[in-house]
Amino acid sequence: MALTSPLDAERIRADFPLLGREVHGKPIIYLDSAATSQKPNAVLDAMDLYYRTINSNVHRGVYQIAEQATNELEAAREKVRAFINASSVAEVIFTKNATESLNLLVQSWGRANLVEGDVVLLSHMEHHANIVPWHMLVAERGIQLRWIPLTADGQLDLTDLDALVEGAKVLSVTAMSNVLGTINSVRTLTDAARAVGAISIIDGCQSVPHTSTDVQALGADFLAFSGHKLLGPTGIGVLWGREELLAEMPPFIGGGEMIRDVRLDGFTCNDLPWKFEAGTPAIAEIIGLGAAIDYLSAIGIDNVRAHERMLTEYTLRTLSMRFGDDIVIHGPTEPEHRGGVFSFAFKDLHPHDISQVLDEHAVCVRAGHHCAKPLMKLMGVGATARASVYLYNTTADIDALGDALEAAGSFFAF
Amino acid sequence: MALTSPLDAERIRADFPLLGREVHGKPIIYLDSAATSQKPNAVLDAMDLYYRTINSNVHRGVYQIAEQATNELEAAREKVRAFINASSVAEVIFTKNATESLNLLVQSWGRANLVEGDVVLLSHMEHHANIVPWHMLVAERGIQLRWIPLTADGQLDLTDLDALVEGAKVLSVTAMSNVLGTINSVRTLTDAARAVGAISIIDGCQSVPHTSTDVQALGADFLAFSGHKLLGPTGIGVLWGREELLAEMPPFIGGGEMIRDVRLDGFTCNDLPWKFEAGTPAIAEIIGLGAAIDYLSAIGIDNVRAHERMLTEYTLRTLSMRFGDDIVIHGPTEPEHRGGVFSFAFKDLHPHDISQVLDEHAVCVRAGHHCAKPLMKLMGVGATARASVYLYNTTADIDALGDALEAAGSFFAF
Amino acid sequence: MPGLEDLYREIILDHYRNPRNRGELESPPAQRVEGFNPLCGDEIVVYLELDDDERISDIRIGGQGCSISQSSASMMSAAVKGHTVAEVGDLTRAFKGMMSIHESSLGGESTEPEDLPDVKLGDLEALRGVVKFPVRIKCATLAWNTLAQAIDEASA
Amino acid sequence: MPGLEDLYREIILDHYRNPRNRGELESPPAQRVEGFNPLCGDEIVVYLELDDDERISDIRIGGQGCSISQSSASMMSAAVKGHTVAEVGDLTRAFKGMMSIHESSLGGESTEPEDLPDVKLGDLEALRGVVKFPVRIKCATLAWNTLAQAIDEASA
Ligand SMILES: Cc1ncc(COP(=O)(O)O)c(C=O)c1O
Ligand SMILES: Cc1ncc(COP(=O)(O)O)c(C=O)c1O
Repeated sequence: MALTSPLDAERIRADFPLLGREVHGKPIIYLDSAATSQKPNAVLDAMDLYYRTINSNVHRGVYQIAEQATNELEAAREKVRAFINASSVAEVIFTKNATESLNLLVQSWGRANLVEGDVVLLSHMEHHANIVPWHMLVAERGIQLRWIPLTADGQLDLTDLDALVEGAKVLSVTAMSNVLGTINSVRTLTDAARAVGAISIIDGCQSVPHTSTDVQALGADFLAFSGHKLLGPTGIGVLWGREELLAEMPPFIGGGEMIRDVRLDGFTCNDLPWKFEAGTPAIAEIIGLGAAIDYLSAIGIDNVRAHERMLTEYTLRTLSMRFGDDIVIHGPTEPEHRGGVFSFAFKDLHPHDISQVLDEHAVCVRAGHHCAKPLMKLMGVGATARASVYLYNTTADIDALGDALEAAGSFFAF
Repeated sequence: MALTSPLDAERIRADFPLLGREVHGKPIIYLDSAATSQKPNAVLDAMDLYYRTINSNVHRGVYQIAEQATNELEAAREKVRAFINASSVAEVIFTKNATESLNLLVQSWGRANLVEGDVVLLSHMEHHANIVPWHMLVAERGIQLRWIPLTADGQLDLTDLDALVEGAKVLSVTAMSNVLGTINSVRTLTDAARAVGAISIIDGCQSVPHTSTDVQALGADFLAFSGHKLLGPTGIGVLWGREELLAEMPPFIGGGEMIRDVRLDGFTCNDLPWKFEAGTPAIAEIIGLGAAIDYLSAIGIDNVRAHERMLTEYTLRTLSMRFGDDIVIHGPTEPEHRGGVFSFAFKDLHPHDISQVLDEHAVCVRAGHHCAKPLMKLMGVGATARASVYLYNTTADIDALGDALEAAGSFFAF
Repeated sequence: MPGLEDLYREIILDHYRNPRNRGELESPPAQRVEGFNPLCGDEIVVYLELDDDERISDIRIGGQGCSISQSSASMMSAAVKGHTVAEVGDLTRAFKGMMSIHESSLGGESTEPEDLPDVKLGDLEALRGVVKFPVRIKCATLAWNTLAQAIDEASA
Repeated sequence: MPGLEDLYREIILDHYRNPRNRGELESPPAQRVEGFNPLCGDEIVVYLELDDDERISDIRIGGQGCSISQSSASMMSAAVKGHTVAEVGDLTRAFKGMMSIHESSLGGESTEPEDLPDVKLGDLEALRGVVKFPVRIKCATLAWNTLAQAIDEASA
């Protein structure tokens, strides 16, 4: 069966300067986009242009470059709004990364609304960013955590969803696993949450960069994601929330920009979204994220998904064909249910050792617990090796991964 | 009297691309470095190089570029350590800006150590970033704020310092006012705090970029500053703290990177400094900050101070000579006691209107409350116009400011 | 490129120098509302009296700020005094419509030109130049937002 | 450029395949301490018995991890068994000295070459190549840090 993609990945690759470099004398094969994506020239140029021509602090300057900087920052907010179909820019809050977005929710909404004994429903496949902030609230408030279990092939086991969600005040789950690649049925989850009056929070770190997101169709109350996995720069994240909820929430970080008035005896908050954006914003990074969204939108996020679906099918097929029982790829077997993230076990090699040999072949994969230690424990492993793809990867990259794995197998052949 | 500077500002200007541009057909005169500084090519190039050659997520990758990225990030931490003479890199925590650094302290140290009625001593010249987080703790905990008053010429009035600090648990003050330019005698303050067993926090936003900082000589427990005012990028700040105190503090933001272990029923924290750095760090921004520090160190921070001292003397003298009673420059009259930040009132013109006319002459100054509304109230104004200088400014810039002010005077002459 | 003359029309400077309806009203009975421009520190205080027909029987303006915010408040006070709440609503929409071009991109409600009430803006027309200086739009609209709040509270 | 052979010496792979002193000791009386490499998930469990002369009378290693962390733990167990706490301290410093080049830049304590105790590292020498792969240094030192903690706790 021929696999087709709507994208011309070769042309796309030319936009990503890092993909043209060599490591250990070989062309780099970057298969770690689930950790962070590469950046197209358009993003780097947008930030560079900002710094070289209009760098200045925003929202307060009357002079021309400060006004331009403010406009570009707010234009980027509008781009994010459109990208996720939020109903207003007031709902788009810039943070430093998805981790801060989730902590903001726990500390602002959580502290204001949760009391001892209240139940928060998470899943066994969550990233530490969606676990540890809740643990902190457990310690502080005595809330309770419940965990949605997984099926053998790494999907959420929703058999007892009704019982699990019963009495919960919050549901907080990832839209796509950064370890298993599993794409979760978000709408089923948010519907169940709403039915019992719980709010729902979606960790969109792995989904927003790779599939189309419509927050109004998602049925969720909040969505968190990071810029650096979305072709954007480091140092920038997003929290989307429904305006009614954001408006009620107390501030998280206090300081300049987020106030309306400050007196010796108190302060009043600024309007949304600025109420949650204290201090000098990550101006260049916000502009860079806007450029990343422009780039992705021009290509079409559905085309990105189609391309990665093709790569997923190719990867699952090729690796099993080449290595048979020597390789175990965790997670769902159907490309339809998963994104382009492949955690695998290979022979009896430790993921670190695999990754070390792969590096000699300029193949970059991640080895470790992927910030999902509870999931590792459930899987009965300490770590996995993980390859992950994005719009700039090709079937040739997967072939190179296969070749490098073969070499690793020989190197450690006892 | 001839004014001399150890710097060749013309040569330095060539390193700053934005300073070569024109606005409204005239060469830009950037006098707003107290809001944010311009960035030298060295900083922009370092970030660009990172993205183009080693962009990858840090601390977890076994492959070469991830290892290089990690090394560069940790090397930048060492540069910051050396720049402020901290005793260990464990004491250097990266945040998104100084505002986050201060909030981290209030929410982590403050919540863990302060109870109802405890006194926190601030000053009347604080930035909102060092006021609002405390107000939030007042609301939550019922702590009490005390305020060090100011003298008529905008210095801290320390006459009653002993009484003010008596019984305080925390002293938190700025090393240099972002409105008045006042350089505070930090050591006097920290000594007084230590004498009563209070911790001291220094807001170094305006001092660290302009004068040499030795945290071991400062006598303080914590220091906060931002990268973007220090020739560095947006999206990066620093919190320095004494290791013993940081080690005792609970985490602020929870997630990846800051953990040692995560289980379904709890987590343990990573070592310092990572315990306070949850989520993917601002990798490019940290590397950019490192490059900024290299640049400043090569020039010599004492030379920067000397240059700005010269400019301060020139500014105070020239503007008074040209405008006599038509101009009032707030703050200390002695260049020795102030940095290169000049808030002024000009005739009866409103700061916005001044700034608007100045912009026509490509002169960029700030107009507003400068995130110091309590100070504005004390000064009996709603806003001031503020010009501020850095190593790349020259006496010619101050002359251009004078010319533009003259034009503003004529334009609004009634 | 817009010049300073587009912004600072003579009539604006006149209202700035000689503000109309400057002062206070005793409150209560008058409604007193403070408005802030959080980014620059401009403050407007509106004192408002509505009579039984929901007509603005008296209005006074306090506060401080730049020529644009103060002259806008002054012109507004002159334009609304003696008018009904409904008429003032139309005037506000018309004024905001004139200003809306950039405000929409900053998250304010934007008003489509077609929906604009057919109202004569008179002196207020002089503020049209402000739209070319987007940072100053908030200066011009501050008084209007504060007035809207005062009317809301007085009618509540 | 360092090659894979510098890292994966034959003797390392041998200890990885055939780990020495693998297992558990009943605790108490043995001291049991877990060590984590927070960044990659490697885990080492050290079971330790000290006799009355502060000598390591028995040691067992549990946990899981990569070839470097496991072989390092295995070699360590062989090298320290039967030795006094003082001798093990010297050995630890010598081993960390060998590894220190990059650890110092990551915030670990660095040991100046001059201060290093004059101790034969034996098989452990095979791990010298790890310093050329800085990310892996933490793998090699995990067992040693865990042992140090176990000794601390056992002597406390
Ligand atoms: C004295 C002072 N403190 C705190 C801040 C806040 O810094 P940032 O906005 O970078 O967080 C600033 C600058 O705006 C400042 O000048
Ligand atoms: C599913 C998921 N959630 C949260 C995060 C945290 O993102 P960040 O480190 O950018 O805050 C990540 C990525 O590391 C992720 O994959």
